[in-house]
Amino acid sequence: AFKEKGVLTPEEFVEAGDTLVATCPTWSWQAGEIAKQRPFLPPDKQYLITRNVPCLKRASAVEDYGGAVEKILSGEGDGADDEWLATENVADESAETSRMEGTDDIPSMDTPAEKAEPDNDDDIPDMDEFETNDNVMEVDEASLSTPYLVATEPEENIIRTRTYDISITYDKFYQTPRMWLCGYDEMRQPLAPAQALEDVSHDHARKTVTVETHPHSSHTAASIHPCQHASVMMKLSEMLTSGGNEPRVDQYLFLFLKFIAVIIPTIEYDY
Amino acid sequence: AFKEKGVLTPEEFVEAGDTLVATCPTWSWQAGEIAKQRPFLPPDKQYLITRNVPCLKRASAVEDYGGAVEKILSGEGDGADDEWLATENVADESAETSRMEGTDDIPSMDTPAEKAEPDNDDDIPDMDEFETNDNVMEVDEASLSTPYLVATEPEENIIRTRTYDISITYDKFYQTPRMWLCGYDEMRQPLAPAQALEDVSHDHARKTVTVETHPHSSHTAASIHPCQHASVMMKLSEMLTSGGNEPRVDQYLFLFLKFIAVIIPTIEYDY
Amino acid sequence: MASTTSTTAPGAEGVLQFQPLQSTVDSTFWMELANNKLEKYRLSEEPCTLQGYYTPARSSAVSAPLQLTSTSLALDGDAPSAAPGGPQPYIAWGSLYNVNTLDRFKSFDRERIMAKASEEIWCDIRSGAACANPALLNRFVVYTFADLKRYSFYYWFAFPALVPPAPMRAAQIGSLDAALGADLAAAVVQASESWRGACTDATPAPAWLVWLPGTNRSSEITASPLTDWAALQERDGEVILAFCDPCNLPSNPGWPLRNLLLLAAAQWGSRAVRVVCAREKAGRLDPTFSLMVDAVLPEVPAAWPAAADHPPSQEVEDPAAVPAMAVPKTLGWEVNARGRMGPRCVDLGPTMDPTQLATQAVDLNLKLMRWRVLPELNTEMLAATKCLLLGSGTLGCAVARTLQGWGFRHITMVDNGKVSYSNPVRQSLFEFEDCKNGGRPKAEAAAERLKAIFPGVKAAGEQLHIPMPGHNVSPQEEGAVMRDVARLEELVLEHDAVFMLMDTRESRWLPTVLCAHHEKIGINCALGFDGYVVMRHGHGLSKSTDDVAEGVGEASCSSAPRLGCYFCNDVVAPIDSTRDRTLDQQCTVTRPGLAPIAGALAVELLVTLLHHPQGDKAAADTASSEASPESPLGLVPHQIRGSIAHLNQLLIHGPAFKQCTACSPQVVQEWRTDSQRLVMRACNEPKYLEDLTGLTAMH
Amino acid sequence: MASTTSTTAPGAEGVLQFQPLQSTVDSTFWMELANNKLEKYRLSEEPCTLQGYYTPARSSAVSAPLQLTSTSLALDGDAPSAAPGGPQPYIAWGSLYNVNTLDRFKSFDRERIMAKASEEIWCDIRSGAACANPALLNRFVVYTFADLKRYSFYYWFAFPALVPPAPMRAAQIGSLDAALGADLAAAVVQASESWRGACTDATPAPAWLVWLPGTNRSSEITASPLTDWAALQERDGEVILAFCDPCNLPSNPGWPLRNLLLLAAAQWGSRAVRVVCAREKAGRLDPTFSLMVDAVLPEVPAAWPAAADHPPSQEVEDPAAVPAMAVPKTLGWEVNARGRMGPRCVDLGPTMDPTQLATQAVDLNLKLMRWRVLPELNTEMLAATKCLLLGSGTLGCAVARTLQGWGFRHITMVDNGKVSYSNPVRQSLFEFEDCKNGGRPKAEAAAERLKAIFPGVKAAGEQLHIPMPGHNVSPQEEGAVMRDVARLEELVLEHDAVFMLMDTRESRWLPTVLCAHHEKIGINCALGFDGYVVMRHGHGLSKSTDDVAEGVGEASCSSAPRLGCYFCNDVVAPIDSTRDRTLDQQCTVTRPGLAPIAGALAVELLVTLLHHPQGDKAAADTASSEASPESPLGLVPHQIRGSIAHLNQLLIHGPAFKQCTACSPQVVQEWRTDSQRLVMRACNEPKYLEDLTGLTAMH
Ligand SMILES: [Zn+2]
Ligand SMILES: [Zn+2]
Repeated sequence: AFKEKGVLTPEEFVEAGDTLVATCPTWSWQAGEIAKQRPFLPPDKQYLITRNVPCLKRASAVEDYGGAVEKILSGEGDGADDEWLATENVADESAETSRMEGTDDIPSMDTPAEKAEPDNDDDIPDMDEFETNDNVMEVDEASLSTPYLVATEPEENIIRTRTYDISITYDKFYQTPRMWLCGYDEMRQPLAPAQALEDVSHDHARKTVTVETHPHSSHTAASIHPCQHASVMMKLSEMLTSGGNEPRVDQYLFLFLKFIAVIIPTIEYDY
Repeated sequence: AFKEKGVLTPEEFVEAGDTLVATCPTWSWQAGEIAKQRPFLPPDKQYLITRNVPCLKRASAVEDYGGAVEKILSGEGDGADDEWLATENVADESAETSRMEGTDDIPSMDTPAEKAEPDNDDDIPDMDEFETNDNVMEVDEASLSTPYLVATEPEENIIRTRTYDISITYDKFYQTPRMWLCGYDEMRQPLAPAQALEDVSHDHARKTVTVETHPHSSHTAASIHPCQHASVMMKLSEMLTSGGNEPRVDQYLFLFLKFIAVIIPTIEYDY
Repeated sequence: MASTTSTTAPGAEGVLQFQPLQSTVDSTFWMELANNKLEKYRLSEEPCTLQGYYTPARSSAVSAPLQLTSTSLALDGDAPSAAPGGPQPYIAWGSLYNVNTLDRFKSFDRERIMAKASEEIWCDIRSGAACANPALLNRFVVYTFADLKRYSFYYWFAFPALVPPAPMRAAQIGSLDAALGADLAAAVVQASESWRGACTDATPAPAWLVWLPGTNRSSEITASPLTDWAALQERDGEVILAFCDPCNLPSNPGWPLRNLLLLAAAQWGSRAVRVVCAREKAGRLDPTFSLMVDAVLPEVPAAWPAAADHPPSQEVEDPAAVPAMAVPKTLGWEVNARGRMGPRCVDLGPTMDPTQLATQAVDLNLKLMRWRVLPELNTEMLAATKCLLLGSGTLGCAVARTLQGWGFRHITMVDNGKVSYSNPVRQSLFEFEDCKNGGRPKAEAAAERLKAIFPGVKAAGEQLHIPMPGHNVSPQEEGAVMRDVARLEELVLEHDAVFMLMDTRESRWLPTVLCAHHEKIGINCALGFDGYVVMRHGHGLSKSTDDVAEGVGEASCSSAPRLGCYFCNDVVAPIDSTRDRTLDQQCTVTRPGLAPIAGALAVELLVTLLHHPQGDKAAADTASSEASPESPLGLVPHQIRGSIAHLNQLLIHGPAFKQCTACSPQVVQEWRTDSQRLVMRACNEPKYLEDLTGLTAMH
Repeated sequence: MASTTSTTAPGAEGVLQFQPLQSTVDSTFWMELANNKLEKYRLSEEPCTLQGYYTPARSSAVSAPLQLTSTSLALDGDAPSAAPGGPQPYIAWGSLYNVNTLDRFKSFDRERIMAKASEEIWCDIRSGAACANPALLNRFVVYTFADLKRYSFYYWFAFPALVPPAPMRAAQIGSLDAALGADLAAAVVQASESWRGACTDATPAPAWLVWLPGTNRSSEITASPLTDWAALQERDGEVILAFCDPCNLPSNPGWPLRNLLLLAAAQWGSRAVRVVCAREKAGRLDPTFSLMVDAVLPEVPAAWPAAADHPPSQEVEDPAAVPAMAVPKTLGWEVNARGRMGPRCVDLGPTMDPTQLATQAVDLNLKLMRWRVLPELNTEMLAATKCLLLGSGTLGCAVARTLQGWGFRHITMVDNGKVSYSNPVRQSLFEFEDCKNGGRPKAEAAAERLKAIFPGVKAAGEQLHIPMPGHNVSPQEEGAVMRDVARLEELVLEHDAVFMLMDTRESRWLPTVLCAHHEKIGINCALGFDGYVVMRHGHGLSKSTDDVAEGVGEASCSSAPRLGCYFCNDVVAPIDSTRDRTLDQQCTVTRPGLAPIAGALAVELLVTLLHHPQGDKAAADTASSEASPESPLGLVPHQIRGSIAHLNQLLIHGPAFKQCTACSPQVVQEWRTDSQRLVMRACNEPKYLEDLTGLTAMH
């Protein structure tokens, strides 16, 4: 039903996942918590994960991707395949202005994140008092000294290099894949789920991000709500078809990740 | 404030109660449960009670009293004092037809009452099994034999002679007396509060009867809701005045009981 | 009431018959007993002293009972609880035997306690103690079992009367004023009142003497205690016995006179005595209501009864308890509520059990609505109407709560989801606790909350996935899906009204088909961001007639055209939710005030419809029907569309659409022919429903 | 991203600098640790074995961390949890020391566990075990404290690196293909991939050898285990050391190479070795991203280190734990989140603590409304607006619930009553339990329920009697009544909007006066049997200007006339409820759907008003304003009157009435002059308010 409705059966999900894993070995199948296994999927192929995916800058810095997708979703677009590719170029051009737009929203999103830091909580001891004067590492000339996390980006961006563990589950209700984001800051401290919203395209994608309990574990994570996935995938399938390519179920996840890449433009996972 | 608004202060309530008790000794002051005493009333004069008041037939048999009162309440009446007395005559004339009307309602009111009888409850042993063949009393010619509860009414009415314990409390919110009915059937078994509604004038009075916890004890009883009392008492006071009699606070309860007698026409308490 | 002015005795020298006392137990007494049992007696079965209260008869209609109230168990002091102002009630002293189990109650040795009481009375008569304190003659016993789980109380009273050697007889019985003349009667009453008023004891003595001057009638009539008997015999005049008579009858005295006359016969050796049975009107002794009895007494020899005559040991199990003294035969067990020999039971559950209290209060509240405003309101019908709520989210919660307010008693909640943290602030049946650990299943949590709100509701919750057209079903899943279909059909059949309160359009399709097939009332409710639609589906397609074959659309032969369903406006089959964003956008956002409004309107629409003479075949009311709606509750429109932003409500109506993909005869016919084929093809074949109904041809 | 094609070493023979490993701990690990702590470890502080996972660097942007997940603690078997399909991650073995208190964590003897780990590594190097299983070189340690009340976890990792006798140096560093040429580099990568694929162990070895054929370059390049070192030395060609390099930097190898090079120096006696730092792109070893390092190693004598050089006992507290063998100095404690030496702390409260979860979820839900539909929505403003609800019955409950739905965070409930058995089916904040034992105070029970629904709300409940005009106050009561007045005024002052939701008309008078005086938003809601009125009061009378003196009625100079209050339509003062039966009938009956509708509309009216640019001075919208309401949320009418029976809603407006007994300048002025006199006279003198406002003159 990929072609007609943009949806997948569980079997098709497994097929597409196998193709993804074979092609991009950074993705792997996970069993997840035994108690949360879904019977309609093989026990060792419950969901897909790729870890430690870098995200060098916030989505607000590369806005606005959303317009083009919005057009497609709303059926206003002409459906040409290159419109999809165009969004990546559009983004860079508009980066300057959107950065300004985007920042309006960021403070409110940061609020829960700040709370997550222990320093703000009176009850939790200040981490200062734990720090030692033991400079063992610093006298070792063979250790790369701090800040040792050097990226290839200009100085001001280094501090914001986050990493994500990205997983894809199967949503039985919507019959589509569903993407989950679990982030870490540059010092590998976990991000509050709402902070992940900073890495989601402002205008379009936040509309569909929710924070929910991951279906295969007990913790909460930001998730792209799948309610629009089927219609978008159907559009993509139509575009492929009109471009002369027959959409194949096993390639569903590649197209899906291509679509998600518009929503989370700065997270550089493989597909 | 009796004249102007039909209400009483707590002090006036005590004064009126003392007059009632002195005039009709079947009424007496009660202290009630210590924990529930109201501070604005003397500890030994919390509420008034008269017990074992007979009620020979159901109100449905003497309907419809309500019309006249309704007229007065709604201000349609001409306010003449004799209109009040007239209701008692009206009642007898319309007794035949209203009995038929009234019975429509009685089954639904009986439902909770029937439930109250242990025979309907599987879990409670049938009282049959307790009955003995010990005929001691029946061989005693000096004992009036059963059914020994002989009333002066014709045969068919005997079985329905109920008795009531009637109490009058002071309602601080409405600043009026409030009447409570606690009934027993002819075998002195307590009535369910809702059964008391059968002894309340159908058309008018049920509108104001509620079942609530008696303010000076822990059990529930039927009560005439006081929300209309003040306005009715004010009307009565006006009628007295227009008849040349100055209404006196200490006679408040007599007028009040006169008014209540319209609502519960078949309960023959003293006043 | 008719007053008795005079009555002749039932034949000269007829046997004097006494009206037995009746017990009346206030619920406050049982409450106090329950408290004492829990906090004081615990497992003890030791007898307790009781004080019972009684008065003279005050009404010709009813006798005065022996009453127990909460103060009857108060052991600290013998003053009754009556406050200043009125006359004090008379006290009878009793013994309470409370047993621990129903079995012990059943096998209770009641004759033993009767024997004990009668021995005490007989001793008091013989010793003269009863003369000094006549209240001792009125001893009573009661044994009880308190079932504190059910607030049920079992009990049996006895008012012991000692049987004299031969019956007492009455030479004359009549009203006091008839017997003495009005003046003398008034004077007797006056003297008795004065004596009672002068009584310095905490409680007045229940029997006394009245001395009538003999030759010199000008002397004052006086009243005095029983102990004056001998002294008064010396004076010129007549000594009359008087007692507080709880009996209301014109030709009989009450029970307390029995032991009193035995005292007169046994102690004073009287063979004839005149007795005033003192009764009241309006709280004062009344000469017309009170009786005068000329009693003829048997001889009571000093040695009576012989121990051999009435050996108490016959009736006493425990030989150690055999009294030292011979005691007359005794009787006095009270009859039960049916007038037979047996104990009584009072069930205070309805006034004490919170669940029953709640049921009564809620019922009464609804009846008040009928009585005060809306005589046509049929609360019983609402209570009996079974409602199925498909969807337990914002709308499901709002609808269920309003149903409870109307007194619906059968509510089944269906949902497939779990309570999430964002739910409780908008879904009024859930709380924070329900969200923890992944969330409770919504339907189950909602049903449980309905019961927590009102224990009298029959609420059930069911986790069920509703198959949806356009949502593919693989061959492996087919079995499970068809089980869901079967369960949904069962649920629809078991209920009278089906509320469609889901958040997707296509999940309403199957319930719509089922309502049309089973002729159930379908109420549909859908929300946008600030607008809502509440509608009722047209009535179902009867199985008995050939509605289906003929097709029932706009051209139906019924008086009004059959009304449309939720899908009747569509020209495409329900496939996926993205096609209709206005009211069914998935993971939609709505203004928080919307669901309570739409949910309440949906229920009000059902209630109004149920009261319409045509029921679900009622024609659609419009705003112009306002003047005289057929339902006593108001308009029954087909659809209500409203907006919070514009604050308006429009009443819209539309007939059933012949090519409707849900309620049309073709679809219902196909369901009746092969429901599995219908569902499977609808799920898996995008164009199937449109082909089936002929919609395709119209494109 | 920009790829590094070639980089020269940082000066010939520069000190080789290794990028330290970073720990990354999945929240599933902490959950598992918390579970184990509760169910297995309890108070034990015995170390546990961990398996950490790492991969080659896969991105030039970030290094690959050592990752712990829920399976890291699984002791049953050493297979990592990765499922079939992808390459297995590499495993590093660690020791977990979980302590019981924060104090023990602070004073933890971390050097002891470091010494233990380094001794094991050194033994494994010296014994050759590390050659056979190079994973042993990557041992790590971590000590933790789990604060399970707060879901906070304190931890400090160390990745022990043994310090060689002299620094290792790099002769050359560059990308593999730059160093070997593209073809050879590709062949090296190919050989390594094959060798890894052929590995039959559960997990691949993290270090291996690559043999490059010497003279006969046509021989195949092969990869083989470290144990082949000696054998390969015999062959013609070059033996290159390779390892899985988690470092992403173009000029540095990662930490695991340190101990591996020490092994080469100490065991093989190597003084120079070429190393492939194997890294991946898209999941496969990549010749461009991988590095080639020409390392120069110090000499490691067989006797090194001398026990005297680095006596481990210096760092080990317990003499019994002193290793038998001399061990090199070790380092490797990880820096904290600030880049300093110190432990880390992770607070999972926000993702684990249900209260924080709920707050996040609810906030996000509201923001979704803003993002998706209504960009103008100011959720922060709503959260900061404090609402006072006078009356906690059907309307109070409905209003409070809808306020919660909109994200209001400050809600104060006021009522004077207790929950009765008939309440919960209509009053949506109460349950059956609240009715027992005479009923809980309504305000308190309602506030508690609001918190049970959403713990983030600041809800309070207050039992308060609101003095009412026409309800007599005796001199003795005056003190208590004025205390109530003072408390009510305090409450009004503390809040921004006041909802009047009582069931009597006259109880709304004092709050109306207070709202006018303090310029608070007043929202009024009243029910009939099937009709409702929802209205906002006109804005208050400013204290700073002379509004009051001038009188602000219809003829106000403001752009729109000030709107009326609930009493503005009356020509009599509120005295008792029997005068207005339509909407204020006491002990009234209403259709159950009414309160949810009116309550929801009242809140929606407030929310819309709060978003209006003029706030509570907004002119009254009418149905004709529909086209372009000034508030982004829609119309802000003055009054909404609706009927369930007629299913209509009318928008009505009326200006403030100059002689209004509640909101007129005369009344507010009198309040400001002497509030006690105003209240007392209003309560006790029937005509007072009418005289004060001049109403009397109009009669
Ligand atoms: Zn239809
Ligand atoms: Zn006003």
